[in-house]
Amino acid sequence: MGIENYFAAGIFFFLLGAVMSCVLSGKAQNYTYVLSAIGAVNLIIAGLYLSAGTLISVPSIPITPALEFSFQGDALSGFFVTVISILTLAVSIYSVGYTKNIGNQGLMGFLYNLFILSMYAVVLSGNIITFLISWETMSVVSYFLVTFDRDEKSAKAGLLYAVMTHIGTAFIIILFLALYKYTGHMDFSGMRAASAGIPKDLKTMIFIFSIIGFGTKAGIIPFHTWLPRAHPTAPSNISSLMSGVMIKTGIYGFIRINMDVLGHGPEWWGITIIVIGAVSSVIGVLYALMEHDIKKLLAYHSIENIGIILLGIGSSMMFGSNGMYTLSAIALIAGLYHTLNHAIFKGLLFLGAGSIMHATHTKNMEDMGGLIKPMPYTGLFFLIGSVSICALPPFNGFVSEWLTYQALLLGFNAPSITSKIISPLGGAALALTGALAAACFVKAFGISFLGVPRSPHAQDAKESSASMIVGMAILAVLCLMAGIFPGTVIGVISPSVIALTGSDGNISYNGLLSIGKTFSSLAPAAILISMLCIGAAIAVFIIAAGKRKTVYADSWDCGMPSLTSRMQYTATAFTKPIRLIFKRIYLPKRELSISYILKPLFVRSLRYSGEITPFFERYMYEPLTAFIRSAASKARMLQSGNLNLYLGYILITLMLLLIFGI
Amino acid sequence: MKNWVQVFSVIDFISAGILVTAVSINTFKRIEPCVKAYTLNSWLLSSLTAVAAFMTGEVHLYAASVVTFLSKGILIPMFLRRIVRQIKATHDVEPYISNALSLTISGILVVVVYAALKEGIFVTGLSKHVLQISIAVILIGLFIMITRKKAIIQVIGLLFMENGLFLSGFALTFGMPLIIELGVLFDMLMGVIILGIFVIQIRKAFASSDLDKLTTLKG
Amino acid sequence: MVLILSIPVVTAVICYLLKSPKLVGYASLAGAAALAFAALPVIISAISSPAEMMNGVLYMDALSGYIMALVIFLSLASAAYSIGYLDHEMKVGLTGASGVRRYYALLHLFIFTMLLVTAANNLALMWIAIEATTIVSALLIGLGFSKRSLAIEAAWKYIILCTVGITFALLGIFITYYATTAVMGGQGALNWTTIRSIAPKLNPATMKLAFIFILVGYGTKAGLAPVHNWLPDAHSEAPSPISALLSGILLNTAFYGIMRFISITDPSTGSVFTGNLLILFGLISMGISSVFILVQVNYKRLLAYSSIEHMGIISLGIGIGGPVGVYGALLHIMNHALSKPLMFFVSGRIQAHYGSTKIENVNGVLSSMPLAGTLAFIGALSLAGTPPFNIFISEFTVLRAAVDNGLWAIAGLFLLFAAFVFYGMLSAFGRMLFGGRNAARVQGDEKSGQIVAASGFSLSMSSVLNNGIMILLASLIVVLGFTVPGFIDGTIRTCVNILGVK
Amino acid sequence: MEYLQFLIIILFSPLLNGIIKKFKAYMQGRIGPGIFQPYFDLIRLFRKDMVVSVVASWIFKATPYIVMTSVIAASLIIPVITLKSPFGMIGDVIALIYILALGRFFMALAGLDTGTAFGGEGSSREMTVAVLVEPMMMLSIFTAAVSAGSTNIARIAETQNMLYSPSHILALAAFIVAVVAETGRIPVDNPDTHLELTMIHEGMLLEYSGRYLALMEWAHYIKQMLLFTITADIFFPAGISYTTEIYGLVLSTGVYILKMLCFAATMALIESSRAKIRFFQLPSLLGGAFVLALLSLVIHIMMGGK
Repeated sequence: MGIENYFAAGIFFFLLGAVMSCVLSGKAQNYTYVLSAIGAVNLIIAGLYLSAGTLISVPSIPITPALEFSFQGDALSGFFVTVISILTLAVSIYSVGYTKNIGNQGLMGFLYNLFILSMYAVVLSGNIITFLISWETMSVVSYFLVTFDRDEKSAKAGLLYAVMTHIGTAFIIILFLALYKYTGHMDFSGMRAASAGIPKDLKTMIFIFSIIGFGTKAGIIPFHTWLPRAHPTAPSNISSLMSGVMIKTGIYGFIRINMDVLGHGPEWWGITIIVIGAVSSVIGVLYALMEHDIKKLLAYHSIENIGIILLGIGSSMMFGSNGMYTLSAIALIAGLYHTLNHAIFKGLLFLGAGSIMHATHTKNMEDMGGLIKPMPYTGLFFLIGSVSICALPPFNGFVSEWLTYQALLLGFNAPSITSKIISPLGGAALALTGALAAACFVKAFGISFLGVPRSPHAQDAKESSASMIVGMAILAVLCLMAGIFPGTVIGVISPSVIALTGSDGNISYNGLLSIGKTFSSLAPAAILISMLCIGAAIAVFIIAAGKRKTVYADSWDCGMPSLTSRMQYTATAFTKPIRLIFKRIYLPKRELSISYILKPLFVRSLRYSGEITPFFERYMYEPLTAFIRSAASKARMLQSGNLNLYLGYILITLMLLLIFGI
Repeated sequence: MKNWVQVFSVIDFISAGILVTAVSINTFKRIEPCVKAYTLNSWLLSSLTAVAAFMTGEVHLYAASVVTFLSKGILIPMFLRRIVRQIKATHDVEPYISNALSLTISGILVVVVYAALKEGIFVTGLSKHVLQISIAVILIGLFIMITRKKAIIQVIGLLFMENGLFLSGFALTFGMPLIIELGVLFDMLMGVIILGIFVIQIRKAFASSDLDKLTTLKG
Repeated sequence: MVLILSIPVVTAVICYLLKSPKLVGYASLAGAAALAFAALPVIISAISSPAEMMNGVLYMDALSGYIMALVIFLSLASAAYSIGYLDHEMKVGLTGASGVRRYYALLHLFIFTMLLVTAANNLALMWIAIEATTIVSALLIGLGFSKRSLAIEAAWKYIILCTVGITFALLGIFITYYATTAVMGGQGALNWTTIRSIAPKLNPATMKLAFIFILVGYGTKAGLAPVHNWLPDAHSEAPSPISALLSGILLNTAFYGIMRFISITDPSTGSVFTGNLLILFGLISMGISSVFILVQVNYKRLLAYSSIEHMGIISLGIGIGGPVGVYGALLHIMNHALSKPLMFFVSGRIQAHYGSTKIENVNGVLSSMPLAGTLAFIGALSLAGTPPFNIFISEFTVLRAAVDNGLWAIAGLFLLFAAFVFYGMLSAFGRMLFGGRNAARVQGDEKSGQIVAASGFSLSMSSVLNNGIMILLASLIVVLGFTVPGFIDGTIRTCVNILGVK
Repeated sequence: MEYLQFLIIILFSPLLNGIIKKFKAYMQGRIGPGIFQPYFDLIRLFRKDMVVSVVASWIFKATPYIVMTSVIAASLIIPVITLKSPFGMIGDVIALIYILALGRFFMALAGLDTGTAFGGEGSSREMTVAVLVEPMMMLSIFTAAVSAGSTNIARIAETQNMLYSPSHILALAAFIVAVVAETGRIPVDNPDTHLELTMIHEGMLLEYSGRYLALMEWAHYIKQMLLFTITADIFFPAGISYTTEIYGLVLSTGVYILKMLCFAATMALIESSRAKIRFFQLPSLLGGAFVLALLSLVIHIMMGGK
């Protein structure tokens, strides 16, 4: 069975799923997601083939003779197909159980499959028009999924999302047309062949536009504002797909244009990307820390991880433009590896958040607590996800961040002082990000799963259904696998890396991941094994020390009886030190409202309310939109409703044309 | 046997008269004189056509002049008077700007036209002035429409524009083929009648025929 | 040909004479259908081989065939839609039997005039026809079922502005005629075919003057800013099926006149002159309309402004010129003529249900009327130029033409305005379509019951037609978003040649 | 022999802590407890029964094992007396820091697990300190790593034998601050306090008792010695043997003991000469250290070092 057949089969199953979910009804409707899962399996195989370097191209279908659909896949597309499919598999299984309790399941299933297909179409599209159509289809469908609840809030969020991504698309259109004009080709391969003819300034313009266009979709600072609004409002299986893979299509497009089509640009491109990546990761995680809405928190972490990915890609570009292809390859491997990892653990975390909301009917962490007892599996998987995203060994996040560190550390090989200095700073930013992320997930897991339940909802939470657990389990296992078998993953990545940088970064992986350039090496498997042995040893040691009695009692309550759940540390309290330390960034506000019985002597109640200033919204977007709106309202004067005025317009137009026209 | 020079001057005189009647609208404070001015204007127009017909001996021009006379000289004025009577409007024109100012502006318009239509572009067999005058009349008609509040005056302004239009057509081409003339005339007639109906409707709906009441639709 | 032209007139008479309002509706539908059947072969033959009729007064080629086909299709659509629409209007007592009869009679006269525009070869005849469309449609708007006074105001502004504008167009035609006399001596020519043959010999200066008058004149009718002011009022106050015809095709017939003129002006003046003027008008139209869409509070006006925007895009495409640009513009004419009527039909339904055209009075359409809501979303997205819907294709083509000619600034502005429009559209319709279910607000409760009944899916013939036509339009929008069928493509290419684009 | 060098750390870390205490006592003019006191404490704790909060989940019970595991795994990686550590290949300095971070992560979770305010406070502060410390630790390590061109500890140790450039001195200064913070010593944290306002590390351990507490304490000793050792490896590798023949090992053992004693003395000196600073003063101290690390790196690159 050849690769095309796998593709055909996969796509067929998704289409079937889309149709069936509209046709069927009742319980059977949920099981249509099994079809999507099967499709995902097929496409995983196809993607692996593809990433192994077998090229495919589908005969193109004309739209108008000038424009035509054409799909073709290379190793890079293959890698992204694999990533999408892996997450899709898990999410589809999860959705079987999850979609039971959401309204309008038929529409859900339809859009769900359509959404996935559009993502495949994006990474597989062979020319600009196909890319644009798939890209916007993806945006539109996801817009409908974001606004799935149809309430005011989601409508607002969806609007913001749709508009920002549309503006991004406008930039993409321009840069595509520019490429087309100067290369005379509409298909990427043709562009690549003719890209030498593009003038230098135009290349720069294309680079900048691609940052804006694809960056908006990927959610880099400062084009991120849609992301923490849109992702949380979507149903959780969707937000997991959006955060896990949809924003990666932005990364895909960026790599496709700047590393594949344009080849190597000047050095400052790479440096710019490193800086953007560093800023995005730090700012993203800082805002995540202040969120107590669990899905918003995860959304901000997506911004952070995109930043980390960009650190890798940026240094890869930087090396590439200096002709250091080995190093460039290492950095790119780091970036792509983290792309995969983020897809896995962020998907897992969003699914976990979905289960939590399913069980507690709230997104606010301050109302959770103690969930690990009623829902142990969800707790375990969420914990695994948290450990992975904090890049703690032996899970997958660690390996990719380790590689990123290596790449950044190797920056000192670059000729120019700037990149020599910028790259280690990127490393420092990465370290800061890691520490903050750890703090954030201690909060996220600790506050929502540990301690005493903070609300009746949390009190009587139930473990979620089997399929949901299975869906999460798959990803949790993958977190570990991708963490301890980096060789396999790099095996999948390296063909596309070789295609893009012309080198495999001479990373050897015989159980031991060792980078030839530096003599650094890492053996995650060995770390895991040694940890297991040590753990066993300790256990033995404890047992050998003999049996001791364990008494269960209340927590230490300083002598005053009955700890209530309100006495625990809240999420707000937990993050207060950081809020104060980084107040220059958060610009926190707090106001005290006092209601008196008899002013000013007898106070009835004191209310403290604090908030942090959303910098980019407050100082970038709000003024801009306000200006546009006011200008537009002024312009409405033109249509004052007075007929004489309109006649005047005709006369004036005519006069001007007669005077200047001839 | 015809005295060309005399004929030429005749045409110039008539067209001058047309211009004057058009400009004179600016000065009237009430509606009836405007209607009268329009009637006069139409008569002059048709007589001009007749003279040209007599000169060139084109039959269809005679026809055109007759048709013009009947429709613009008789029918429409009558119709207008009926409307004016029906709507029982306060018979003031209520311009936005003072008559003096509007007079000067329409004067300026005439000058602009003369300046814009340089010699040489159009060489008509008859006269150097007719075209300029005709376009001037069109613009003055538009200007009237712009500056007056009463709906009925706008109709009159429109009619002046049409007269100017016919004059220009005549000046440029000795008039169109007759069938076209008739078609256009018919269209105009219909238009005016419909407009008249609407004037009455406005009167009914807004209890006034002032246009500044008609500003609900905006933005 | 004469047959084709006579059918609508006859239908009009029949409609006026018939007594029962129900019958009238189906009679008009039958008339429209007959028209379609009669016209189809003529159009097809015209596309392949141009033909003059009635000793050169009428002329049919691919371009006129193209527009005429759109006219007929939309007439059929709105005739079908009108039945259900008028049923409802009568139910809620906004009109009576006589009103219905007058409506249908005028509708078919309107169709007749538009057909005449597309079929006319004689420029003056075309002018007469266009003026006639103004008069008839003004009466249709004046019927104004919803609110009498507003309807009258709109109609008044419409007729005054368009007549004034079109007066200048006639002047332009005179000047052209004069120019031809200068070439041919003695009798000038008014037939497009003749003028076309001698076009290169015409005096450029004269033709420039003529074109400016034509542009301002027909431009007013085609709703090009800054002489567009009648359009929002008329479109928002007319009955929905009429608004659909107005914005779907009437504007295009006016623009058709301009295109005919371009093809005789370019050879003498060179295409730069006309091109720049059209680009100028196009950009101004897009700019103004996008700004107005951004802050619009009335969804029918919103749609009207979007018509201005799309006319701007069309004239931009023609102005940029070159095969790609003109192709894009012509394709855009069709796409717009499919999306906009759909939106007006849907908005008619929404208005019927909520009894208001204010955006803030409408919400939760998706829950209260799922079909209409979904279609509205498709239409809105396609009007906003979003893939995978038809308008994106043509807009992209125009954009591509702009970039091909290195007009970066224009492409930039285009995208900027497009973004504004997208925001305006989506925010407006998002607000209307999402949100909780709530019954008609403005209408009294005792009335709202039957309103819902009227606009809900009672499986009456009328509502089936009503929904069917909207679904048809929507599916066309989606299909054309993915591919342009060969015959349409061929037609458009022939039109491009007719417009004399090398 | 070289397989077992990590045992040195595990076994002698309590002793080192005892020694530090002893030094402190001397400096404060006390006699103080014997240097083997920590061992006695641990043994006592191992003998005791345990009290576990009813609120606590399995996280609370697993954490001591995980923390202990992490520190031991970390001590596997680093060379103590010889660079020829066979385990040196399985991870580098970055891995080492992240393995320690794993332990900290779970310790913080355990702090929250019992639902007391102290635990939450402790873990919140611990994570905050970590946020401030980790970047600067990384930067100062980078300085060494850049000059070595590798992050493998043994490699770093080989390539530089003495402190030879100002950038190294700055990096060292920063690193020592980091070590102080990581080991929870004055002026960052006070290891001997149980006054809730001041405690960070102790806050998280508050609910632990018996052998769990023993494990945690021991893990803490190990971590401390680990950090000293890595400082030695990175900044004063002189004297550590490159091979495994016995003579070299003996020598390097001697040198190692000396180094540890110096560190102990320094720590004692710092602890008894300085007062614990307010928690919200920490940013200025640690931020200052960060600037040092940054400077060191920049200088190093400006010097065009390797």
